[in-house]
Amino acid sequence: MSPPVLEKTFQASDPVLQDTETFEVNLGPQHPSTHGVFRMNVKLEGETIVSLKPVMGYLHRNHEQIAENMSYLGSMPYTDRLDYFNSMSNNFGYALAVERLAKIDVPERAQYVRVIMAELTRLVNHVSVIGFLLNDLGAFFTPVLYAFREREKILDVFEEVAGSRMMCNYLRFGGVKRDLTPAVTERIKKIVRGFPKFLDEFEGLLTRNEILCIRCQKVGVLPYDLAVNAGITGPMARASGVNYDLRKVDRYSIYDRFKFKIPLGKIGDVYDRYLVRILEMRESLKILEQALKEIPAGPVMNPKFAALAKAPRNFKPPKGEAYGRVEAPKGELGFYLVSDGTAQPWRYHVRAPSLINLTVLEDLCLGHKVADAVIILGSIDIVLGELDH
Amino acid sequence: MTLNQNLSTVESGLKSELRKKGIVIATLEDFYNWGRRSSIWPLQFGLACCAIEMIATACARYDLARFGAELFRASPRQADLMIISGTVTKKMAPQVVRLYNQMPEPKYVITMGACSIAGGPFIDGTNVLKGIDRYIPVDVHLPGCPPRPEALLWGITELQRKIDGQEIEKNEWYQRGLKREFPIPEFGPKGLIPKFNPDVWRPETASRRRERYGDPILLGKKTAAPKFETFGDPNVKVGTV
Amino acid sequence: MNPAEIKTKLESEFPGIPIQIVGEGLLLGPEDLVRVARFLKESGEFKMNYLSSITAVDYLEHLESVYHLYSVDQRTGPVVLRVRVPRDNPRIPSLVHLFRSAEFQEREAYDMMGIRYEGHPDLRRIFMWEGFEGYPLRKDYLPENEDVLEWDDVEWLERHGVTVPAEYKQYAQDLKAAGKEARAERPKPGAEAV
Amino acid sequence: MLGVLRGMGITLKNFLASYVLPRRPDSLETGGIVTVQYPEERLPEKENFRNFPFLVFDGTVDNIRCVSCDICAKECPPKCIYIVRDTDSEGKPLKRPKVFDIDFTVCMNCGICEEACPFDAIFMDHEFEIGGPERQKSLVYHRDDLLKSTAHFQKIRPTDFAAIEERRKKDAEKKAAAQATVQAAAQPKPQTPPSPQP
Repeated sequence: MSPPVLEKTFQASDPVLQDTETFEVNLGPQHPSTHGVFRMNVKLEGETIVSLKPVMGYLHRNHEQIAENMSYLGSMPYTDRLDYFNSMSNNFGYALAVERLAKIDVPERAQYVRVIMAELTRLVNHVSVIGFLLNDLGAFFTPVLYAFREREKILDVFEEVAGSRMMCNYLRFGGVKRDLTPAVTERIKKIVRGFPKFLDEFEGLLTRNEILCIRCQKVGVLPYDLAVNAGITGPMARASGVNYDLRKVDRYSIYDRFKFKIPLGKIGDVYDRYLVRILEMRESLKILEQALKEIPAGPVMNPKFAALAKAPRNFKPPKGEAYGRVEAPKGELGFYLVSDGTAQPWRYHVRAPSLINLTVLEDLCLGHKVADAVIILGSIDIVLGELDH
Repeated sequence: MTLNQNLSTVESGLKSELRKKGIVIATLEDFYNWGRRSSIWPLQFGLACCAIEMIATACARYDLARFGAELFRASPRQADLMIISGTVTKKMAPQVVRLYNQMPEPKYVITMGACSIAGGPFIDGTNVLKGIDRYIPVDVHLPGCPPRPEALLWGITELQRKIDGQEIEKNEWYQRGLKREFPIPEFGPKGLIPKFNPDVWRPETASRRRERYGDPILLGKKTAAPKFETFGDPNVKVGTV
Repeated sequence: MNPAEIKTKLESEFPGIPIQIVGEGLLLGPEDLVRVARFLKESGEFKMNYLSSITAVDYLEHLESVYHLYSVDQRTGPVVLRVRVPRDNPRIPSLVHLFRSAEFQEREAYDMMGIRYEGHPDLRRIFMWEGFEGYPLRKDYLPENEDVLEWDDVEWLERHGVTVPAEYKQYAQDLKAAGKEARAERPKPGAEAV
Repeated sequence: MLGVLRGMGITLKNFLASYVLPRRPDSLETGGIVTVQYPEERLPEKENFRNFPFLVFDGTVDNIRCVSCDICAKECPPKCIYIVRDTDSEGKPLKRPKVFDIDFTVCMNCGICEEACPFDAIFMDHEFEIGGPERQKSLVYHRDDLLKSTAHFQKIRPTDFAAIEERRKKDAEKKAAAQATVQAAAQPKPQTPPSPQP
């Protein structure tokens, strides 16, 4: 970008310059506050934003192109790398789409294991996002340290169960890869029991903090109509009062068995988004408690498809199309698959919540100061791997 | 210069003999290297998945600060280590090279994760650069997808070992005619121009992967599209599932 | 509601509209897309006010754009709409003025498949850079071969003071003389494909 | 003002509690996790942790389990495995690999090779201290670098090892029984390898 050229030079006789000129600032792609390699072209009038154009693609890894040349199971580890905070829920969405395509049933215990893992992932995501949001606000690293301390505990569980801290590759079509051992179940129970204490502490640190309130309240207000029209999903939409949670709407997997509430915001500002995430974590803990209590014994893999999981090249779903969507922590994560009856999908499309939630970034930022753009972006909760797929 | 190679003029046997007697001798070089390796300032620069593990490494449990490298600088002008953590895409590669050029000497590069080394699992992607060492030299390659935080710590100790072997007289950044700024690639109609910098990297003569599967792996046999009219049951109930 | 019922509803609303049931979706002509989408969004019966996903699919003979519509208020859906356009001149009216969520997804489909959404306020490439040629998700797209230098690269490198080894230079010159581009190869016939 | 002070109080409490709480890097207490002093101290290894693959041999190095059937190479999502079947002096293919290379610069630790292998020959290792200055020389692992004994496998993953050994024993018994019946019935057929190397 060429530097802005000032047309008239400042003269000593000039009165104090009241009329500032519009100038462009380039935030990113290497910028500590953009959560990765994301770029914003911001036009400023003084410090007020008059136009903001997001520029993405700096992490476009041709996920769809690669998946269309690969066996169905081969794409499973790649979905981990979409939204790398939440590999389990990405797995869940993809497995759901393929199971719908090939009409595979999932045994009871596996459903429970999936729900447990998906909700643990939600905890991981929300807690880290709040940490990063505070980082953007200027609370340098203390909330992130606390958040990552809790995250590590859950990652230990993932590592023990799935084999990797972040890239779990755990779900299989028709079940999950490995059963939960009693030791792991105990560990998860302990984490679930201890988590509310941490949340109380975290909230004590943040929720009533005056600086946080002043910086976040009435900033980046997203009205209900715009949220629906722009296809905003996840905690961001619910902060604006859109009562649309796929766990309640689609009732996929076994979410209809659990009692939990959907927290809704009233105003739709950054503070509401923060609160909705905190409340959602508490609801997730409720689901986890119920699931851990009710989890039945039994197989974790549909015996008909257990052998197919070992030979992905022989897995050829019938011709057809399927659109599977789950409530990922960031919003509605959808997978659109077209099968032509061979071992590779003909079309594989990801409906990435990060990308579509970003549509309203400009609307939210207009009229705010440039420092607010950073926290608005932080509250939208983007992950570049998913945004750019 | 290989790792672990101590080029100090005092014999290491003599040194340890003296140390037993309570005499610690150190050359100026030792001090110099000790200072340098104990305060590596990395660039705060995350690209993809590995960046999260990099943050985890800096957090309480793994605590990068124990190695004197916790001070992540957001500006390349203040950093001397670049941890390339994640996939470098072609759209991002010019910026990475530019950041490298802006870093002051001495500068080191760790490629963290398979993607930044050679494209990793995304090697078949059109927009994925097959290894950042096509444009800039790399000191330590750290494979894994992503490497554990401990692996990153190990990589940093490996880099420290490399720094230990440096000699003031022979340091590259004090030499005349040193070329450590590399031309920044540009966007072309098909990809980056140039595709690689032959000063830094040369392709292998034969790639077994390409011979066998083609490059990239493409739908070798698929030529006919599925006919949608013939499949799918029209009576399928569309509604909430 | 199954596709057949939606089809009859739409036919009674717009007499003479060509609609065909394909799979789980309704195949429309490009010219009917906007009015059907508006009707689905605004009629009290459907209230499909949430456009979840737009996908483009390459079927070799034609390109297809697939829309998944849901209703947030009634919690129903999806209604799947399809529009087919020829490969050489793919033009579909844009839905951005009805659904803001189409904004980035249409740009994505344009970037990856080359479908031009007419009426889109800002139809640029979203992931690849401006000036990139070709559409990477089309089935006939071949990426460049990244291990050989072409003449453009050689010229560029020499302009920037890098000496190019003679054999690379020779190869690039030969390529240019033959009028070829260094594209990726499909696997050899004997080799195993995936 | 009150909220800020309260937050500071919590930070102080955390700071003080770090001296009181049981100090373990894998503690489950709120705020109980402390730093693992990595090169000296290590986190308890998770049995299922997967990093890079290795090849198993029974007893001696010659006795590789891998029969070079090429299944893992085909199933590998990023195609980082390269196998060439060994031949004897007359050029007859043998049931073991001559070349077995894994490109660690492409491998993504997904573990699909381990799942797909029908001969229990390839498993995921726990070793993560891998790296080097040269990507081709130090990061493409060849057959001899990858070979590790069953004892190593037993050490890192005792549960899986026990299950797999039991299954292998049963399979061997079944096979022996089947062979016995076949031998009793007629001349044994020469076995064909599962899939010939292209």
